[in-house]
Amino acid sequence: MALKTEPFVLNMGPVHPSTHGVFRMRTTLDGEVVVDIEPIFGYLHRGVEKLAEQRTYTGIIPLTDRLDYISSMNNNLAYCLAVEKLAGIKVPERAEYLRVIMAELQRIAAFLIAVGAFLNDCGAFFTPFMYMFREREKIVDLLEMVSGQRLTYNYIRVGGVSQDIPEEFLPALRTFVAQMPGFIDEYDRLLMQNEILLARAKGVGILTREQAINCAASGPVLRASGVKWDIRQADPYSIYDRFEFDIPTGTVGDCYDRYRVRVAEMRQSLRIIQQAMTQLPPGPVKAAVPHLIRPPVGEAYAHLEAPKGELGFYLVSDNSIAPYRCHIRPPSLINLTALRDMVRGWKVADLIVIFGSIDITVGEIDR
Amino acid sequence: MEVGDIRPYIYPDIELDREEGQGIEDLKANSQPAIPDPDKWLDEELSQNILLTSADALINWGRRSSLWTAICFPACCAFEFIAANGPRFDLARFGMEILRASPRQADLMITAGTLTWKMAPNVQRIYNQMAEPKWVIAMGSCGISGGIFASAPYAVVPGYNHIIPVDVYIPGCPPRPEALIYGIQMLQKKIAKRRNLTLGKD
Amino acid sequence: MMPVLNFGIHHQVFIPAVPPDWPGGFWWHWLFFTVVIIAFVLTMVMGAIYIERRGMGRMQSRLGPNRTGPFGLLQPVADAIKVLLKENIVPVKADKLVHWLAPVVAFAPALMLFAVIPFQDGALLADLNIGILYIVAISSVSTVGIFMAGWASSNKYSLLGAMRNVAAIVSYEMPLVLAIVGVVLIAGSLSLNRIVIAQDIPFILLQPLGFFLFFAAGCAEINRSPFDLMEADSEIVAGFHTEYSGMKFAMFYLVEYAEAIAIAAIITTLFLGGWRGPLLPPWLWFVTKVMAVFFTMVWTRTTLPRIRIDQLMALAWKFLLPLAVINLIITAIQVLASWPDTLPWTLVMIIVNFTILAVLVLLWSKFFFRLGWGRIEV
Amino acid sequence: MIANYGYIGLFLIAVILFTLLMVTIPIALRFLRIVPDNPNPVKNSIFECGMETIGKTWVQFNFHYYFYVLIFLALDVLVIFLYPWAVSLRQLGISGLITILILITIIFVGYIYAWRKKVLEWK
Amino acid sequence: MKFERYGIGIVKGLMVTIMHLLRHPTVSQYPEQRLNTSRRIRGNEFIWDQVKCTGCGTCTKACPQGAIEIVTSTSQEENKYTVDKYQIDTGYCIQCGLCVEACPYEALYLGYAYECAKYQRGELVQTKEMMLESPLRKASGYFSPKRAAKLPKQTLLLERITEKK
Amino acid sequence: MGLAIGFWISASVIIAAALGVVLLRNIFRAALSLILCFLMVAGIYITLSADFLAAVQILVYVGAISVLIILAIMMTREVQRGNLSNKLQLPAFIVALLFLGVLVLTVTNTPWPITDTAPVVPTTTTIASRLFGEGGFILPVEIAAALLLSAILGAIVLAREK
Amino acid sequence: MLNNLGLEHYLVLSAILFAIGLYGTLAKRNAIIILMCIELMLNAVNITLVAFSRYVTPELLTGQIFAIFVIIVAAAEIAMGVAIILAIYRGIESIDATKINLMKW
Ligand code: SF4
Ligand code: SF4
Ligand code: SF4
Repeated sequence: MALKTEPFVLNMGPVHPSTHGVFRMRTTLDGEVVVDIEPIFGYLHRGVEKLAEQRTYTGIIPLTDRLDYISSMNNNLAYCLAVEKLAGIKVPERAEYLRVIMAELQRIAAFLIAVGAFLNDCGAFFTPFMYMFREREKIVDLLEMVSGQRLTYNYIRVGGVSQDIPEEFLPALRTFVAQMPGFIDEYDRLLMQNEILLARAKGVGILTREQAINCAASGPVLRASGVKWDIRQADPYSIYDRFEFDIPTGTVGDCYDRYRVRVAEMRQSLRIIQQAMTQLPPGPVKAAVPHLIRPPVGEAYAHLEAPKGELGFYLVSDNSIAPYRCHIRPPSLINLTALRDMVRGWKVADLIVIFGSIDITVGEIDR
Repeated sequence: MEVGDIRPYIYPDIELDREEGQGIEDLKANSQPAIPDPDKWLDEELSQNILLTSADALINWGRRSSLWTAICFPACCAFEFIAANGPRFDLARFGMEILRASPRQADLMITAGTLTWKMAPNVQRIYNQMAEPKWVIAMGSCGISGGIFASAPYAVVPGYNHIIPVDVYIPGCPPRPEALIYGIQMLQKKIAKRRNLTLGKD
Repeated sequence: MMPVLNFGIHHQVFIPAVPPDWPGGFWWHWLFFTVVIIAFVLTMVMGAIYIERRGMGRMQSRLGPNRTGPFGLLQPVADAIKVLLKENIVPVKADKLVHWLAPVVAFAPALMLFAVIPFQDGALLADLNIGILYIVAISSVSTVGIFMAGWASSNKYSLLGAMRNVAAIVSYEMPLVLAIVGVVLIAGSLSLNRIVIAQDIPFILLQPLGFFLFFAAGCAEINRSPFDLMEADSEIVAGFHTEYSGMKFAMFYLVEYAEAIAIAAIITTLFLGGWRGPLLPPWLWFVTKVMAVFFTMVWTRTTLPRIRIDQLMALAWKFLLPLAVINLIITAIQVLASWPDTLPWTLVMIIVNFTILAVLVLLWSKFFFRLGWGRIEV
Repeated sequence: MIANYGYIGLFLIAVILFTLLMVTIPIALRFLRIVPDNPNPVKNSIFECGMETIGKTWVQFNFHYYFYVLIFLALDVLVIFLYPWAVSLRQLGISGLITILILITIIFVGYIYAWRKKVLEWK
Repeated sequence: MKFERYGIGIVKGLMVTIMHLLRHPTVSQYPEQRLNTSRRIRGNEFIWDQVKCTGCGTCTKACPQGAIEIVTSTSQEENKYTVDKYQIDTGYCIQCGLCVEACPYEALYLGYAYECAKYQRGELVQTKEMMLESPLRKASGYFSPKRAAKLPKQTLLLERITEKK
Repeated sequence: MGLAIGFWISASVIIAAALGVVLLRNIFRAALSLILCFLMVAGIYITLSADFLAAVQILVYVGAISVLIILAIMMTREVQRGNLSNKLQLPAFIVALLFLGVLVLTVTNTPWPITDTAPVVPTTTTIASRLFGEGGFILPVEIAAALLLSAILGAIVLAREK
Repeated sequence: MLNNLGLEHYLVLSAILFAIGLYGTLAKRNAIIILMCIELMLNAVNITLVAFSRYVTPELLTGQIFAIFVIIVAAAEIAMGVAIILAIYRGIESIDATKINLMKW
């Protein structure tokens, strides 16, 4: 309005309840309105890419676990794909199926957290988050059963997976796949049509199709803007060309669409798991890979559709036991570039919601 | 509202960034040796087996039954902390479900995640701003020693005990929620041994 | 009544609705009720905290506190002990005096509200014949306390929270007040005890729209979810009490719940028939109803997301306020037609009123105000 | 009637004393060393997500609130008339209703003007 | 006339939460009710077999952390190494299990326990003596199906909610 | 007796608070002092057995007017500059003092036509009938509303963006 | 003295309040403080009105009704006053009454 108010600078983060870790936004506010934000990174810079240069190819896998720590399996898979491409390793059939099952389970878990945290940012007092965490616990149980850890699985290895699944895994997975749609319906009932949520999320933080493509967004953020782009179908890796699934897309590109796309993708992931489970062949789960892998000199880039978008690993080998260079293309970081355009002119509360709807993991951004 | 170009409001802060950087460097230089674990007294206490007065017992009961957690969730361990708070393990049973975003109202800092040097001044500041009595649990190998990232010492603090005194160490990467609850119970035992009525003594 | 302290003026022929002297003379009455009210508020707050944490836990498929004492009943006690013995921090930059006074100013009105609420027939500290107006007036004072807290902390989050609080209270005061007028119209008195006595059928049936408005506006006034913007954890850290620790923080915590209990008690008194009810002793009815209303607040808090500040204001000004005025006029016409006399007519009117509620809400949300898009469309 | 206000006044004093007592208990306990008191410069500085505050803390606020308070003020004054009217509507009869309708209309002209001029919107 | 967005969504949500109030909670009360962890759990301590270990040092090399410290000396008469010092800093180890996978003689296991919190940083370092297997310190079945078969079956949240208490 | 105690307490607090308004250096505190003053004026009304008016006083002054004042303080950023006096400080003081002297002299020397009739309680219904009843103040009420309306419109026009 | 509460007491109180308000209005530089002082004076008037109502015409309550109108006027005044202050502030970035000089503005 005409009265000049002086914008003031407010720190959101690094220790803020809803910045998903240690992300910091130096926001300039005019009363309640966000005039500008300046994201400040590096509060979780742990030197992953540098560390990778000192470790063996196998030793890097635990590092990738901790990149985007809510979708460790996908990170493992992306890295292993890159190494396999680099070293030309063929993965056994059964291992491919197991990888797909694990990756999709992990995807559901990641989306559960993404949606739960988003709803939490909207102010639903932890309830959806708790419900979704309950379902995530079930997935974590399954993944723990095969790998022995609850968060950092270190399961997918170069040339396959580390161990075969125990015999009680498949029945449990079957139960899970049977139960899960009911729970997703329950989440839909809980908040999907809630008037307040609609008011908070619909039309908020619109990222148009052009904007999304221009800033190279990927994953649900891109698909919510109406672009039908999913690496699982656009550039099928592993054995994704054998499965049948849809790519849910949004229309407007607002927070609500991103939320809906994520929920819809959970159902698609269940479909994939269903198919992979029935087709699962017997056989070995790991190709014969030397203990210390020495890929030939060269470089390789492998990417896959992580829950947050396109996750890529770029490896350069100099025929030693450690990569010469390892670069990671984190989807969160790229998606985050759209943040400033999305939030300017909105309220502080919207800033939180929009930020939540992008769904970042700081571990991946700062690396 | 129409938002014009208002870059000028932000960018004079380059100075500020420089200051922050200097603070980080200073802290890094000053905190190379680890802070010793603050519970030497515990052994004495345990060995002498001093009976606590009932007032002490009451106070300690109150303090240990309602540990409110300050928010400090830098990295992956946070998810195990949330899982512990979640519907399966439910820290709320111990009256701990209240997360205070403001350190003024928190009693316990669970350092769930990797601490980088950039983050260290903030964490130290938050720890300093917590109202006493306050406790710290170092969760996960990152909290204890820098864990998997300890070999990148340019970025990662080798353990929270270089920055703030730590009461209980919980190993694991990440520790299971049960392990966390076990650690919290150890902390509760420790609190129960505390002597509060120190009138007369120092 | 024994006039120990003669207030110098002869009592007019106004017959108090109730015998104000049942515990004895003036001083005894005062002492008794002061103690009872303070004890009542403190225990109810403890109960409320317990109910909220347990209930919310169960609704989130958790358990909630169950270790401290039997069934975790002592959890609020433990919290109280801990908070009492916590260090007290006053920031250097803060306005120290105001920082100290703010909890007092915030807490006193919350307790004062209970002075006129009847726990039982005639069992109230002072049966003012402007009882409702007193409540409306006193409740507006607590804004000052919260604003003092936000301002004195010299913290931006606090200030944001305080401003939000002022905005919310200012916006929701009106629907609240106008919703009460409907009840006053039917009861024909401002005294709360009279209003309870007038409720042969609970006014929620005669004033469904009024109840709805009052509940929404009341929740907003005391910043319960979905209107809990001023301490929105995920946005502005801890809102206006970011800088408070120890006992002073506990006071704000208390105020939050004491006000929730107060609003629940007022709703009980105005719309749910207060202490009236069969079989059980009246005070027990009162407590039960208050807790039921409070539980509803917990329930909504568990379920609903938080509304945004401009939507909050828009909801108050463009939805609740016009409806409150319409409700007021309709009630006035009904009262002038002096309908609630015989039973069949009352039944008809109940149905008519519920129809009006449904039609108005639907019409209004269809044509004038829609809460359902990012920006409010009018 | 005045006796009732005597109760209220005394209750007010009691409540304020009680509150002050609650706030001062920790100070008393501080002397017993049960409540710790170790101030330091960092602790007594302002919390802003672990960073130092940038700029002034008492910031100037945007002005939208003013319009809300303005209309609130007008309606609050309306309430002065509404309550006595509501209490004695049965005695006043139709004429009272008409009076108040005119009153509401007058005040609501301002309200509708504000609505139409979009000052009730918060952009 | 569509009746969405007139409070229907809110009512649906409220019904979901109130139904949860009546549902059995999914909590396992940890100190009393313990969940059986996965048979392959990578616990926070190590089990080391003094007899089987040859002191080859493969584990040290496989460990991405360098958390294993092994000092051996050759004893002439038996023509093998004796392990003088074998210690793992569990505060530094990340429980990745690579050392266990690497050990060619199946002499190293991850522990089945996870309750390893300590008051002192120094206590987290596990020495040779502390790592021996005992009934209290079971080894987990990570990379050792034989041991895994003996361990109790994992409790799944998945099943608990269906069976109902 | 009770009335007198009430009066003296309220009166002394009122004067102290009013002095606070003019003397306190911090504007926000001055506003708080003003609020205290308003509250105590409500107390004075009660000693005059004007209970309805007391409630209205709190409702309007504390609930609305003081909020407006605080908002004005928040919006104009003059808090830092403090509560300064202008050059007219001394003349103003003399004028105020003279005025006070004259008033007090007049008040104490005038024979007021005091009646002994007990005040009307409850006041609300009486006020209602006086305001809206036969021969009441209906017209002034409407005019007051119109005044308020014009004030709102004027304020909106003044404060709105041009 | 304690028991003889009379009209004079109220009138003197109101006179003191009015004088304080007057002093503040004349001597203060901050326009908001001036507004606050005007409110003080209006309150003083109200006390007088109610006191007369109580002691002179207790059964008619005319004074109280006048007081209500004064309150309304006060509300209108403060609304306008703040609007004017904000308008001036917009122009000259200050609400110092000594600086407000409309001819130059
Ligand atoms: S200890 Fe492990 S899980 Fe925890 S923060 Fe560090 S790397 Fe992540
Ligand atoms: S588990 Fe991993 S980090 Fe730990 S000692 Fe073995 S190889 Fe090293
Ligand atoms: S690899 Fe196995 S055998 Fe070799 S030193 Fe390690 S534990 Fe011993």
